Amino acid sequence: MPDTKSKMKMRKAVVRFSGDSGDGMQLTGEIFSQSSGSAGNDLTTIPDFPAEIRAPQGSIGGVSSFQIQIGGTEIYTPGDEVDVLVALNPAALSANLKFLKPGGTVIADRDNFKKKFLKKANYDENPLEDGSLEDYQVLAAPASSLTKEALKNLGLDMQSVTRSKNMFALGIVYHLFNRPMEPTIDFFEKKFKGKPKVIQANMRALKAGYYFAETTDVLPASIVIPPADLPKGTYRNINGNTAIAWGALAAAEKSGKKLSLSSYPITPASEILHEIAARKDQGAIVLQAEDEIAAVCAAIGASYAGNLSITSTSGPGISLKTEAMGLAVIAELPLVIINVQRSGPSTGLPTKTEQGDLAQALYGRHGEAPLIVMAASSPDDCFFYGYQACRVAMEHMTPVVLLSDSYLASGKSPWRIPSLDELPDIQLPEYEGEAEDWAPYLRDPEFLNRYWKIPGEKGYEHRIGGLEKEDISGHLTYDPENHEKMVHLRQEKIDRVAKKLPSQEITGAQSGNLLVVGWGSSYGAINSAVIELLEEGHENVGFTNFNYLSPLPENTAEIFEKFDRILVCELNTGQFANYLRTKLPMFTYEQFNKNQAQPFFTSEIKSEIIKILEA
Amino acid sequence: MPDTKSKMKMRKAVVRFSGDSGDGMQLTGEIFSQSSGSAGNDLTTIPDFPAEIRAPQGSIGGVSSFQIQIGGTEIYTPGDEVDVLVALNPAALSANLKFLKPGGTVIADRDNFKKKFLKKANYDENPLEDGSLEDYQVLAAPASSLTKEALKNLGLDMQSVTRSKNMFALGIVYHLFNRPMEPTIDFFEKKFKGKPKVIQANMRALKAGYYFAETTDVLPASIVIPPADLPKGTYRNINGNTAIAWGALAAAEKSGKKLSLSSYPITPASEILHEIAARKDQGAIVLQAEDEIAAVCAAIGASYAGNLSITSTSGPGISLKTEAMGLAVIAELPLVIINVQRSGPSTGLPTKTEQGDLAQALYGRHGEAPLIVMAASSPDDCFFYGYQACRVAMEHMTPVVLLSDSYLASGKSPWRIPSLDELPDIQLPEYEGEAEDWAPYLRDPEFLNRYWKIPGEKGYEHRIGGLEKEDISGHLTYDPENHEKMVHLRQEKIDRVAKKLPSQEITGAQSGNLLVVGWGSSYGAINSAVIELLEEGHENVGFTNFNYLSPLPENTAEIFEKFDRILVCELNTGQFANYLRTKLPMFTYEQFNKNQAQPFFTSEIKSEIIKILEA
Amino acid sequence: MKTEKRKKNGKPLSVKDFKSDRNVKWCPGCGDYMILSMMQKTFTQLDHAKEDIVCISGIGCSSRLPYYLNTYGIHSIHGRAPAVSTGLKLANPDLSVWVVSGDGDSMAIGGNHFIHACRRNLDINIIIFNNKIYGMTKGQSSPTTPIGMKTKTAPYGSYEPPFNIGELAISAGATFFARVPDKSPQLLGEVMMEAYRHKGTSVIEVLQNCVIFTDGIHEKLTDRETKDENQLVLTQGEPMVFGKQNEFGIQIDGMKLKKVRLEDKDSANTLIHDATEEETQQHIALAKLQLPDFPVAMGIIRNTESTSFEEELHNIIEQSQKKSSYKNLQELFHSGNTWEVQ
Amino acid sequence: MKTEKRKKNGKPLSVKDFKSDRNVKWCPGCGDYMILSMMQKTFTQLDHAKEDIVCISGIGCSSRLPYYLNTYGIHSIHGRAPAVSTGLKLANPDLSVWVVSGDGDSMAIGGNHFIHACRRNLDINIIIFNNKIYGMTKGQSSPTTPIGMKTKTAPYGSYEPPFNIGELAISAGATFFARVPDKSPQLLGEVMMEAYRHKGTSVIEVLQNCVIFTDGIHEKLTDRETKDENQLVLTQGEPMVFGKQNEFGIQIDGMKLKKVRLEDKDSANTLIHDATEEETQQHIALAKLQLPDFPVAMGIIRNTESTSFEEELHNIIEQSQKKSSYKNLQELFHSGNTWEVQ
Ligand SMILES: Cc1ncc(C[n+]2csc(CCOP(=O)(O)OP(=O)(O)O)c2C)c(N)n1
Ligand SMILES: Cc1ncc(C[n+]2csc(CCOP(=O)(O)OP(=O)(O)O)c2C)c(N)n1
Ligand code: SF4
Ligand code: SF4
Ligand SMILES: [Mg+2]
Ligand SMILES: [Mg+2]
Repeated sequence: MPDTKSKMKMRKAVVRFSGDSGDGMQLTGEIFSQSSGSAGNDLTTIPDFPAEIRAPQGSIGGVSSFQIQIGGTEIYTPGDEVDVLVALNPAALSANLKFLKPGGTVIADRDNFKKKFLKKANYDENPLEDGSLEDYQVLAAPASSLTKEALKNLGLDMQSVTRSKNMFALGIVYHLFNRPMEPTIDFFEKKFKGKPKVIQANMRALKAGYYFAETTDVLPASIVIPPADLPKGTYRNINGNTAIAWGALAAAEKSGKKLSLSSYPITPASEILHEIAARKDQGAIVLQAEDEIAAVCAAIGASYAGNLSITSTSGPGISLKTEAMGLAVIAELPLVIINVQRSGPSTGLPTKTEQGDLAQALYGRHGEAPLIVMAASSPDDCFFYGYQACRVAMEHMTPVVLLSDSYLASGKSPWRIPSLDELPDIQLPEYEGEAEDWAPYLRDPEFLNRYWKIPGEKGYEHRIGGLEKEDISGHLTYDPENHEKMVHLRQEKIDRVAKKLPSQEITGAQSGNLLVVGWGSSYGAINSAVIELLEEGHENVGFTNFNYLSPLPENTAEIFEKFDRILVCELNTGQFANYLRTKLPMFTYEQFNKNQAQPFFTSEIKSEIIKILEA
Repeated sequence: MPDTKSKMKMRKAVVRFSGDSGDGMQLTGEIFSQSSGSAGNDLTTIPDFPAEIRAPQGSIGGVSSFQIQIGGTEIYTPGDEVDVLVALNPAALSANLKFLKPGGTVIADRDNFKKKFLKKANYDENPLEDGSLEDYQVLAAPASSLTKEALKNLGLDMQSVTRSKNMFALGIVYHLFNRPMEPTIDFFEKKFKGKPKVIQANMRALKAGYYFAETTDVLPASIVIPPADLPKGTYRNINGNTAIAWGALAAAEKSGKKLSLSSYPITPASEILHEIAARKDQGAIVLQAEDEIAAVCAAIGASYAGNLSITSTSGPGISLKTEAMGLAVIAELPLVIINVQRSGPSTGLPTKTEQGDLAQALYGRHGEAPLIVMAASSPDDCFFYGYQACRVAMEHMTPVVLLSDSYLASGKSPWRIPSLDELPDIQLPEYEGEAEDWAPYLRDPEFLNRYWKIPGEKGYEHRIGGLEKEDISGHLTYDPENHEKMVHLRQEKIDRVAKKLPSQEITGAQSGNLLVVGWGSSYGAINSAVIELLEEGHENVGFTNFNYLSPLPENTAEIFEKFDRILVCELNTGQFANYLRTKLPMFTYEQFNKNQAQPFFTSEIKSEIIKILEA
Repeated sequence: MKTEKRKKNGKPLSVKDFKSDRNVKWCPGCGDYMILSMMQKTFTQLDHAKEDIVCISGIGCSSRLPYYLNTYGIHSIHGRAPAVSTGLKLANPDLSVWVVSGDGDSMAIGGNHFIHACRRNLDINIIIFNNKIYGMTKGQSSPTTPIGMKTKTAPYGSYEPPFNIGELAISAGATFFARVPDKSPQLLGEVMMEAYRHKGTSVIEVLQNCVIFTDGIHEKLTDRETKDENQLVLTQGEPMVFGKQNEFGIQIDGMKLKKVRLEDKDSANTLIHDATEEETQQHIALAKLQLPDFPVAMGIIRNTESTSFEEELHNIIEQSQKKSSYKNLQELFHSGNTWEVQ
Repeated sequence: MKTEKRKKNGKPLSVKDFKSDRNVKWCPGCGDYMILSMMQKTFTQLDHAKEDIVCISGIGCSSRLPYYLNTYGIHSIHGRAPAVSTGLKLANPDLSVWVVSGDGDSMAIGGNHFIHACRRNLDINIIIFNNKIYGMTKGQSSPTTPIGMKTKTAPYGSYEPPFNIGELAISAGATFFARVPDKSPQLLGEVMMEAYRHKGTSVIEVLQNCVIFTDGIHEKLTDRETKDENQLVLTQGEPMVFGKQNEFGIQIDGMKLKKVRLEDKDSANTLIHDATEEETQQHIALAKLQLPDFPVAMGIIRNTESTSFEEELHNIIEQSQKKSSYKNLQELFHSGNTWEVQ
């Protein structure tokens, strides 16, 4: 291809595809992600679609968007501000212009900016023509008509033709980013196998867009993002829900256990259930329970039966599981409870994100019922923490709450596919003594976990339940001292897990003025902010992000001591900060909180840090 | 009656009645409480009966006990150590001797200390005869045979005769404490109206015991407890559960609202449901729901309908109510949730006490779902806090969690019966503007509560629900800023309730070395301990007990500042201490915790305080 | 009493009075629209005033309905609408209470509250939008999803035997059960009005089309071509006949029902529908008729008389108030053993 | 396969093998003792080895049972035993799973799990100890408490219509339902054994006497004097007759049952019991027979064939494994679009 434009090198760029719900923006975005991954870029993506199942066409409520940040450097968020906005109709422009950087590029389908649609988007005038976009670079392409032209004679129905304009837009973006079209055309051939017309349509539209961009002069320069320096291996894009599901499947395989999942559907956790339901083809045993209580109880049954047993849900579902989680704690059964947090309280904002369920994970049960709490911090590391949650649950005979959230669940990032060998070993709590010496609550002397004896094992028949029990024998008892012992023992068992956890690490300054603290999914935004600040010369700032919350890593206090000030950033009113105040009350914690049901922006964190540093 | 014994004046004394479950020890204890109340003593009582519905006769597991502390001074607990132990059989002696003070008095039914029963209590020898009780004063009365004698010719069946020996034992205790028998005989006449034989039997047995004690020389001196200096008024004994039920009935009457109770039975909260179910005769609307979820949901329905609506349960039930409590928070409906805490986790020790559900009350819901948390501190003040919980819920349009516990629920203390006039006014959140200006989430500018408009009011039709809503209009919205506003607003509404709460007060030193902090039902033991310490010259110690936990009273920090050290005592692993660390992180909190599923002993608290003072 | 007063004072209400100011956000073509519209229409005919109507829902596409209805209403939590309405109706029996729910909401998570509402026989009206799928959460199986159907949670086809809502409701004690397709607005209106008139728990199953996830699932029943043969529309006191020319009838055969092609001689044996019959067997048998061997019964299958739960409760309250030893709270407080401290 | 292996290796088991070392703590005279003892007896006859038996309960007096049975067992939480057992049985279909529950545990808080267990038809055995009261919490009404009975929560007499457990179970899909008084140990043993043999959810309602709170509540049915007249003991393939001299019989009358005094001529019309009949009407009608107009049906009322839920699921797992595009996890992980970073 002759190269007629000048090239502009950028370290990273943010692209947002937007259009009507029927315009296929999610697929368009996915294809662009794949092509970016193949090009060696690091990336993070996030979809943004209407809460309604099907919103009215052309309305602002019906806009569906997909945002991606790609980079020749490591990418931790889908980006605050957008460099390139694709807007297939006026509603999409209206809803998304606020995200565009000054000077950023708009790629619009001029054909759709007609009266009817302008009105639905509350435009009196056509923004492509009234000068209101003069701070941006605008490529108003006749996407619909050129697509129609390109697809004529194919014998496709009108609707299919119209729908293909998303590929025209993608073609423009490909040209803008100097992307080869071949891998994508290969992809069309795979995806639409047996439907040659559809393959043709997509391909022609893509090419038409590409060549249109090439021949137009509106875009001043094409952008080159060099490949990022990522570890070697095979990669794919993955979202947090799939990654957790796969992590659990991997843990089952590695431990030689069958996987049982019992769940009830709920946004944004349902996809874990969908994925594992489809993974019956890998031997997964799945129950769609009648409600969340049944789900967690069935999971307890499956755990007692000796399977790796998990249950996945979101806030309202967790609230319902509370009672049974207490049973798993006192019975000391391995169980993974996945909470893909959404914005609360109550039904709240069910499609939006928040880190609002930490306190509940820590304290939500009646009585003293300690368990493990951990949190994933990126879509791809959901795989690892999904795996870890299963591992810790089984090795330590304890329920584990794994916190993810809406942002991680639907966002995607590249995941290096590990081989099973790479994953940490899972040492099941096997009893090795004589059958006569065994008892249901006999414990490992080091980690205090009991052993996992399951129905079918002769000579180990035993009963468990929710009543207080004598240590070792497991017999019911009202003895006051025994209860005190058991309360402490159950806590101590959790605390000792810390011995196995990796040390908490710091990015940036290893000691100094300010330690920024995050947990779970706030990682991306804070990490980006701190890296940028370091690059800008703020050498005094360190960042540490917690994945293990209960227990905390053993060196937590050690790290905190090295800094003058500690700033805890989280998407709630300060639940982790409060937890730290109870665990390590000798430090003072400052807070930066956001309760907008959406993730942190890197810029917000940056300016908060600067404010503190300059204060 | 000729007075043949010397009299010993005591400020307070502890009596424990014990026998087989069938021996009527609870009734015996109740009658003694009433007579003590009538004698002007202050008192606190506690029953202690088997977890089984009916344990085998004569077994240690089947012992039923009733403990009472009476005093000529204010009495805050049923007492640590027992002065007088009534033991009607060997099992009762075996189970209860550990509570008896050195030198204390044992009153035993000699007739029951025969082979069969000795064996059931694991005695090889008869302890009344083998010298093992030589450190105590023992009155081994032939209670069964003398009762039989006294009741002969009455024409009662053997079982009824045998059962009357409890009144014989009570007669001995009456003589020991110089109690008049007449009021009790009057009571028999009232209670057993229409059953003259039963009246006779009880009376004769009581008198027989009394005169037996008078003519025996074994008891060295009879005890006189002067009347306590209590506020004037009419008193009765009341347990915590009845007191809460009556508090709610009073709040309904005072506010002019109907009372709706929706509950599901659970130990130790069931009695609140029983009492209000019987109070249909006062117009109470009661639903025994199919489960705790239905109970709280029905309560939400009743609240929306405009009734004073409450739901009562214990730990496992609260765990189930979690989700719906979040709905009440976001919908901003008045609702009282009573948690009569029992010992956890899970089914735990269902008949035993603990303060283990505070953290759950504060943080147990998904998302940010703040509500009011308060706790009663004595059986009788359960009335006031029951009333207050209803008042605050209605005045501030918010769910209120009222924490009681097994200890308060079954313990009794004298309650001065108030007139309705004495109770604080309840100002319902009445909207006073124009109908056109009203909106579902329009708020009181001072306290931020919305107004309570109910079905049937024309022109105020509106919908509420669990989705996030725009302030004032109540319309659903995903707007990020609105969510942030609402999160803060819901918290601020709770915080502002503090403006209406009484100031937190200190017993003992108003400033100084050590402030002992308690909450809820630990009040009695800590208060007794601190009073004794003050009397013993430890002038530097103050005590403050919290009934209002969320929000904390406004002057909390002010109080804490006045002391060098703060010691938080509670029946859990430190939930209130941790909460204080999050709310007032500038102070250092030491902890004294007990996890034995039983209340603090005064002596434990005392020695802990002394240890700290001397350290 | 109250009802009459209201009727007299109020001016006649129109459908517009029951439209809220919120935009209806269901998918274009969704069967929910028709149900909403028939509720609005029905409400104009009630004896209750607008402000005495309360609509309570759980969570789901269907459960969004209260927002679109200008009455009092609660959009509660998933599965709990019957429980919420129980508390509300007991608290104020004068209200007309309508529960709106989905097949997932009422048969999965809400199953317990549903059967207990039926058992208690509270005077409420429960409308279940049965699209045989979880619409709102995008296509998972529900307890009414037919065997073999592929869903997001049953990617290899559903293998769970579904509930028959009518059978479950009647066995749990429901005194009124009706079934109507969303495509039969007139029947729906009639049934709603009867449910309103019926004292006790009324359950209406609406066969509702979800254009996104189960489009056409009720087609065989609602299609113009096939509906006469596939629907057995029941009318009180009328014989159970169906087919384009009413050429088929339902008769009994032991304790089962059989479908017969009517010849003159056996039309005498054709069952006459009696929804008011105490015994449940026949109603259950009707509720269970299924394609392809039988037509599906529509209309009011069961409609029996009995005291409502709230009446029972409020009667007891009244009785016990009359007989109580305590005239008021003070007497209660002072009952039993008290003493004076001077 | 597994079962046979075990049977061969093991020595015959005795009741003692199934007694745990814990003291049984029910009230002296409680009906629960007999149920425990019949379970222990039945377990000696199973094809399953002792270590392959699991007993799961909720909370209540009845639910203490697993502690007294020397098998694997879970004393779970109130109402949830069917849910726990669903997870367990799916995880390991080779186990013999017995759920023990009370009328409160399974009909009140556990109602939803109960009906869903019946619907799914998991191969488990659910024994409900129906003493028509909450025993453990000391005497509150349960959903089977008869109208008029005074309880702690119904001090003026119960006014809630009770559930009929059999009717609810069968309508929810139960393929096996039996009813037995605790005072008929032999019948109980037989029924337990049949429940064990039956593939799918088996529900056994035991009419259990609580000596403390409902003593004598089943007396009319169990009393020597009256039991022949008041019990209709059903036997597969036998006519439904009862009375001291079998002088009464059950016949049909439309879709209802009627009780007749047998004269020679009409004994031909007496119904023959067929528990294996697919249709539910007759079984429901039998389950609903009540005093004083009818005797109460005892024994196995329903016992029909169908695939169990765990079989269905594990079949699908097997099928989908065979047909899967991914031989193993690595293939799954590498499916779709991947790229290499060198
Ligand atoms: C406790 C809880 N669990 C799960 C959900 C998620 N959820 C919302 S609606 C729904 C199912 C809706 O299905 P249905 O009742 O059939 O209504 P439809 O959308 O089909 O009208 C589910 C599972 C929830 N909101 N709350
Ligand atoms: C969540 C929860 N709610 C309430 C209770 C209290 N509770 C324990 S057993 C029981 C009822 C028992 O009745 P039933 O099932 O009939 O058994 P029975 O004791 O009569 O055998 C109740 C309400 C509990 N343990 N957990
Ligand atoms: S998803 Fe289905 S049920 Fe929900 S609104 Fe759309 S069409 Fe209606
Ligand atoms: S209370 Fe009743 S059911 Fe419970 S053990 Fe005693 S007799 Fe049995
Ligand atoms: Mg549905
Ligand atoms: Mg019972």
